[in-house]
Amino acid sequence: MFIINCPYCGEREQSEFKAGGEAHIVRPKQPTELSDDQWAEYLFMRKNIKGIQFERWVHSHGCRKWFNVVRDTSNDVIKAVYKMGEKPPTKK
Amino acid sequence: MTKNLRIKTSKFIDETYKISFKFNGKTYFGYKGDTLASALLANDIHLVGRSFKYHRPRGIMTAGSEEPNAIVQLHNNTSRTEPNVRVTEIEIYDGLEASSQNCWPSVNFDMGGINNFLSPVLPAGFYYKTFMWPASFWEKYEYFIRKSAGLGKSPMEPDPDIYEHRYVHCDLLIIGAGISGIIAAKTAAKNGYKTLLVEEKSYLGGSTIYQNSEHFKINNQISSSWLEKEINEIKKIKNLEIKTRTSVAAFHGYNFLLARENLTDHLPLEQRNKKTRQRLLKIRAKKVITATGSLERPLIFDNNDRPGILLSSAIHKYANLFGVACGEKNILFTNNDSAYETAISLYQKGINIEAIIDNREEIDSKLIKEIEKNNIKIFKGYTIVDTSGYKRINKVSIMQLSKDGQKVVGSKTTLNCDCLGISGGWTPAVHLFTQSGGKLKFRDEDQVFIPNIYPSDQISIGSCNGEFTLDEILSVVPTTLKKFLNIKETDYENLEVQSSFNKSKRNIWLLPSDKVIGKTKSFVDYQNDATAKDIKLALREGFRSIEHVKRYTTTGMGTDQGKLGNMHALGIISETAGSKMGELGTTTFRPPYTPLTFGTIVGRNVGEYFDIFRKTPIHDWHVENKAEFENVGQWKRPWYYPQNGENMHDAVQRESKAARDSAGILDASTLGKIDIQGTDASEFLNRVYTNAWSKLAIGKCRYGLMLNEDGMVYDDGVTTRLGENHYIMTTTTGGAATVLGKLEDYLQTEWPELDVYLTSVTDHYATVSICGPNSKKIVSQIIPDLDFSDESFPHMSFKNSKIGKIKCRVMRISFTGEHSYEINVQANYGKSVWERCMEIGKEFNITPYGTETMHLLRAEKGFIIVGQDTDATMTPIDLQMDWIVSKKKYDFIGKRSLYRSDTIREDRKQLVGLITENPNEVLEEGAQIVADINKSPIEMLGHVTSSYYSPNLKKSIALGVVRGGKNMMGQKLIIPMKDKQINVTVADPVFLDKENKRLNA
Amino acid sequence: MLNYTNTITEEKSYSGLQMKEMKPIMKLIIRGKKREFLSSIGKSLNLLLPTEANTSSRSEKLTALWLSPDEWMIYSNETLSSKNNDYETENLLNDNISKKNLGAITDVTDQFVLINLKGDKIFDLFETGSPFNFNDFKNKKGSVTQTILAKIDVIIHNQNQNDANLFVRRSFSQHLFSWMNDSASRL
Amino acid sequence: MKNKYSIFSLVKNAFSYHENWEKAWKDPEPKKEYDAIIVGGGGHGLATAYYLAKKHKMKNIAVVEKGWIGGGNTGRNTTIIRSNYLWDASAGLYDHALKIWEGLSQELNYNVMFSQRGVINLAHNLQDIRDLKRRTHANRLNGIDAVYLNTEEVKKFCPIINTSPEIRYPVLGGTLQKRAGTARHDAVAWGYARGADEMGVDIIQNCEVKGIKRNGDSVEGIETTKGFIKTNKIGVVAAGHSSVIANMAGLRLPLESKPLQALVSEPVKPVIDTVVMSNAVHAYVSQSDKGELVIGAGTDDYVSYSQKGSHDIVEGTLNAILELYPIFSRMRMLRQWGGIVDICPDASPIISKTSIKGLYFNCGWGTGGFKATPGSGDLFAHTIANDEPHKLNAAFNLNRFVSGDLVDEHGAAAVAH
Repeated sequence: MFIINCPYCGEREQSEFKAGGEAHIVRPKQPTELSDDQWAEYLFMRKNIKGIQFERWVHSHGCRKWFNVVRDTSNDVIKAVYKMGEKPPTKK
Repeated sequence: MTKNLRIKTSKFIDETYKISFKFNGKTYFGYKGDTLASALLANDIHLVGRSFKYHRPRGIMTAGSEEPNAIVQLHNNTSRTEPNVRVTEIEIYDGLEASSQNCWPSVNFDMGGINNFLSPVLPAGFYYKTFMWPASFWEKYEYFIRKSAGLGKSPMEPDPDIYEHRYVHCDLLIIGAGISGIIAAKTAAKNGYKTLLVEEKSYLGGSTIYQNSEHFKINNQISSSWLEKEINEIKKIKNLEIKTRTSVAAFHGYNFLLARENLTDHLPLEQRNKKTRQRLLKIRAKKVITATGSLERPLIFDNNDRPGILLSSAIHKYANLFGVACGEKNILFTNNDSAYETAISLYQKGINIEAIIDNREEIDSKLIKEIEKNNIKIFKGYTIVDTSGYKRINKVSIMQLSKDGQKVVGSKTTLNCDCLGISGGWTPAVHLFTQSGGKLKFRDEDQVFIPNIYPSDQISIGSCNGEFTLDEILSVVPTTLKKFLNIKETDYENLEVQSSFNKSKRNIWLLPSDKVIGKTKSFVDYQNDATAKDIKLALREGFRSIEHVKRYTTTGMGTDQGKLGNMHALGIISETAGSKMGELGTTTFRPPYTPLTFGTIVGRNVGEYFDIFRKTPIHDWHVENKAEFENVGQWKRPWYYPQNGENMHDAVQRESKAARDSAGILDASTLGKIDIQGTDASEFLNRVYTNAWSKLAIGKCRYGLMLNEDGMVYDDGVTTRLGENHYIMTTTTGGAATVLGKLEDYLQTEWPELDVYLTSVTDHYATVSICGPNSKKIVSQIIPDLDFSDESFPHMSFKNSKIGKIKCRVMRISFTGEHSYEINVQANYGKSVWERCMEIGKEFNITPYGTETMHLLRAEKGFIIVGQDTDATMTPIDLQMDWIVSKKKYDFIGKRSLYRSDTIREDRKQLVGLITENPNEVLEEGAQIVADINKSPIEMLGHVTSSYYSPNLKKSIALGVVRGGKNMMGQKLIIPMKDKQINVTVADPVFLDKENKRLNA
Repeated sequence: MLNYTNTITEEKSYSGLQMKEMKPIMKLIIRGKKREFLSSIGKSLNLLLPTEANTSSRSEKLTALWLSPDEWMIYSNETLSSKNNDYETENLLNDNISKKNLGAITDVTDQFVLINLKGDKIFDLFETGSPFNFNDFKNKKGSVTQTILAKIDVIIHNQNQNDANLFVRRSFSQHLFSWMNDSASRL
Repeated sequence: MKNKYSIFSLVKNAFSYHENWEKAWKDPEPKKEYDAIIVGGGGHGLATAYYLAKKHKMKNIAVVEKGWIGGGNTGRNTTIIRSNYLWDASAGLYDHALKIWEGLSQELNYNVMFSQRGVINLAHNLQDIRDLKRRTHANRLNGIDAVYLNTEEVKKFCPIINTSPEIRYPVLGGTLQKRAGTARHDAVAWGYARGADEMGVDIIQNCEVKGIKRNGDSVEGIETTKGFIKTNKIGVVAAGHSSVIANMAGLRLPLESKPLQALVSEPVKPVIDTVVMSNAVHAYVSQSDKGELVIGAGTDDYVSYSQKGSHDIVEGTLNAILELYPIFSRMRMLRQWGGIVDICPDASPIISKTSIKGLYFNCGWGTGGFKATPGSGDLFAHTIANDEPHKLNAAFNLNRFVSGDLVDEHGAAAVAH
């Protein structure tokens, strides 16, 4: 069970959050322009990284805000959190 | 008549408090402070159980949670029975009843014992090699294998006890209240750390607290008395919480730990009622100090498993702490000094020691000198090669070890005994450390694994960190603490410590024997009967990895999780395979450290608290009026209202008819309601629904369909425009939470530029839905000052109004196809509104109806229910709802997916109506649909999603999805049931009132 | 005239703990991001919305709880009449906020049930079912948290020493109250 | 010829104190080149190699495993085997596997202890009933032996289930597949390894793949911790680590790897003689031959390769277990562990060629891969040998995520199994 530092509410138990998968997958502005392959890429294909992953979480049982987390998926250590729209921190 | 081996009193035993208990039906006595083990030993009982595979007689081997052999069933055949309880852990209480397990008819004469003679053909993994012929027979073989396996018996009655959880947040958690833990607790708490100290035993002080020897002194006091003073001091410290009978089961990442606090297991049964039996502590600690001590190692030699063979440290503890002698003719067998501590304390208590067998040649520590001074015979450089005595050890055979320790030489000597203490040195209890993700390193000089890399803010101290001797602990631990707690000094600087312990040790994992190994039974895992030769066999058969050997031989898979034998297994593997211990790695220690009761993990989340029970504001009325309820998510919804003994079918027929003929009333409060405000509200709806919203006039309602990004139908409901920038959206009952979550997600992550706010108001409103030709008459009496004329209040529109002084919203929308209204009023007035409707509706035979009737009525109209008529594979086009998919809109959630090569196919499954040849034949929901029954393999075109007998149409109706169904109108299809075939015709899904006349009736 | 029905009828009392529903209490969720929004609220109610996370502010009539950077709950300090549910505060804010497109005002009076707890065992009770760390919270008057209690979402307002308000959605409230009583009976 | 396993060989070897048993498989160093390399020494990978050698006469092949064989999900799963799936494609795939299971011990001369004690799926609400009936009707027409049971029949088949109508989510019915059951997970890996080894397959342990060498859009070999190995056919069966291997080849897969946990109780005498699964109440349980209750939990919702999951999941599972079996309240959890499962958006697997010539993937089994082991190996071997799918795995291609023709088995996967 992680402790996640919600950028708005501070450190809380993992139980208060839900994970939202890989971050920075921007919904295409003009989906109709995309080929089936390109759309599938957006819809289903994932890096599914073993190591440092940028991902989305939501404080669903708290402030209900979405934000980003940098986590090492090989040992679940959280390196950083940052708000939606903010630049991801450069890897340390 | 059994002997009494209770020796001179121990201050931990209250001899004024006699306790009687039963073991295998016979009554015995012990004292307050005894464990079941110490009480049995005091009565000279060693034989307690039978082993798992060979059913060999087994006795008490240890004095703690590492016990592999002496496990019993408590209170057999009662609701409080419990299998596999370690006699070394359970404190005795009046009325305790324990019985041996895994033996029949009795522990003294066990038929299963025959396995011991069959053992030559039952080597490790034998079952992989046989029981294969004839093929069909495995189930029969398996029946017997299962019967002979399995140790104790599962309870067969519900548990009368209560369990609870408690979340604990502390600065520092200290695991283990031995001397190191006590020192740490005092130091940390005095320096302002909010500290929790947990100890699995009922007393504090670990093994030092009964160390009464002159050989171990601190500041010139015997170590136990010194420690006692320390303990009395820490009990006074404010920000230190001490919990005994509390064992840490799991050490997870982020310093999250689970501990079981045992509250009633030591009390007489009659004192337990209504009390919490065990409490699961869910601990979040900023820092953790592990001081879990170490476990003494056994020695591995032929027949090292007989009753009467104990760890030397256990004999020491039984004598000093419980005042019990384990035997009258004791022999000790050791490879290090600690057996001599035992010897000295036995000697001081006048317990006879026949001899000490030490596999070391040159030894001359103070302890040994004292033993020799008291002319107790020591066989130096010797080993035990065999033992005898079936149900209790009576002899050991010893021989001299060769210089390299690989063989035995010379002649065999036999010594008589009734108790053998063995000591193979000590293994740090690093289980919790490794659970937390810590990495170990191997220390060659004394062949132990010790903590190396810490994954979180934690430290290990004392013997679990490889600091075994008193002087080591008192010099190293304070320094470690200062660094870890970053403080200047402790109360333990320059103490004067006297410790006569010499660390020399001759470690031989598998002691040599004069027999070929194939003839020996040198047990490594006592409970599972895994022997050294089994391990060697596994290696011979190519099982190299420690995990393979463990799984093939079942070493370390017992209820003790190999606390005693795992190190020897590793040692034997590395010796045999010629690999280095350090490189071999350890087997992973998995949680829990000691078995954890299911009830404790679950806590109060049982019975009525298993899951949340959501009620509508009108719930009590439904109960008073005998509604049958349906679970919809966590909600309880009225399913139907049986009257004077009606069954469901009759009730639903009556309700449906009434709703269409006159008036029906439904509690729709469970539908999700989301308040949507902001200048971009309309644009937002355009993006989340398939249809267009900008042009919806204020005061109007519209049905909307929501898709997943993959184009499949996700949710639906009616949304009303309350103002220029204000809407209220309704969702399905089950979808409420997920829809709001999904919308927030898009709003916050994809479209942050939109000025839109979403607020759930599901619970704020009670929703009373009244339908039928007389609905208008009823609502207009409830809200007299509102104009209900079709002109001013047409279908799909809404009005704000008041009932008395109470604000309410009235929507004219219909899920039944009838003329109907929805009154939304603040929840606390909902029941009252409902009762008014019933009151006024009396003259129109207003009939409350439940979800079943609602489903029937909407099916007559061909309205879908998301989740029943759809699964995750239906697009709006498949549902023949093309009309709701805006062609003009550039984009909406899921739009792109509708135009993929397989989603535009014409032959997808599509929603259709189904009419049975026989109008009274009601199809089974879920039944499959085919065109050609003889085709093979048979081709299933789809299935029946909804099916009812319609009292209004006087025939059976059904909805279903059929491949290419759109273009099959009028076509005949077959529903192949188990016992018959049903002929159906594909029809328009709208069965009733295609022109929607009734909406304005 | 419509009757008003309570959600939680009984008041419960244990050694060191009393629990009862407070009703009717006006409750509003107010949402907004713009600076004018905050100032306009301040003027309209002469109550400054708390902008620091997990805190609250209070005027003579009203209390405001921080719920998120753009979301607050405002509730009336006193119970109101159940005879009418037309709240001047709501109307005032509708005029000054909603109509001016500064933010959103939503009446949630019956969306939430307010359970008031008094006594020195309040946090012992919470600790049996909430993962939230109350160590600092309990010593900080006015602190607010949204968390989980017995698997149910709750808002807890530490309004005074040994005096806390708990908000829970109406449909969950009876289940939660039953759980709280079960747990309290063994404290 | 390896010595054949039987009661007679056991007795024979007893006289020589079992000193003369041969290695079940050798531990060779890798050759320079193979005709095909299977990446991943779990049940699926070993089975693939076995059938490549046996049915497709490819002898010069190797299985490379970064740890020890069967040490991944094969050795961590709860061993439920059934084929009562909803869609034709799935039913075809899993029943093909089930048919092989029925003769596997004899085929491998290794007792995998396939125990056809039946699997029950419970219904707790009206939609469950519709879904389960829909499934049983489809199963019947697909020739799969699944039947629908009412509450009394459920109780009769498994008396310890609490079928009281008073509980929060009463048991309203269920389905039963009698041919379904469990098997001994380790034995499956070991049996296939022994069989493959005997036909000349190199099983190379402690050999981690570090890279995939490509020449244009076809493969040339793999970089490993034991050096470069040349080959032009690579079959990847790396379960949770599939994406890691795919990334080496510059591919992206529709997978997320998530923690899945399981636990066992202390061993007790036989108390439950079948396998019971419940979607709505999220629990499934069986009892091992050793006597342990084997209980599977659900997956966490985040990607992780740590082989650890969150305690909430375990707690939630045991909540459900005690709801359905109150008598287990005083039983104790002996061991708990986690695996990494690779999950597809439609909860169905991928057994497919890729855009890179000579690179094949068998992945996406999520929580239910063990039951398919023999079928999966057989079909993947076919796909690799013929460079085209068998008709039974044609539907499980990668292209379905582009075209939208998904095989949605969420109904079947709602609870981990």
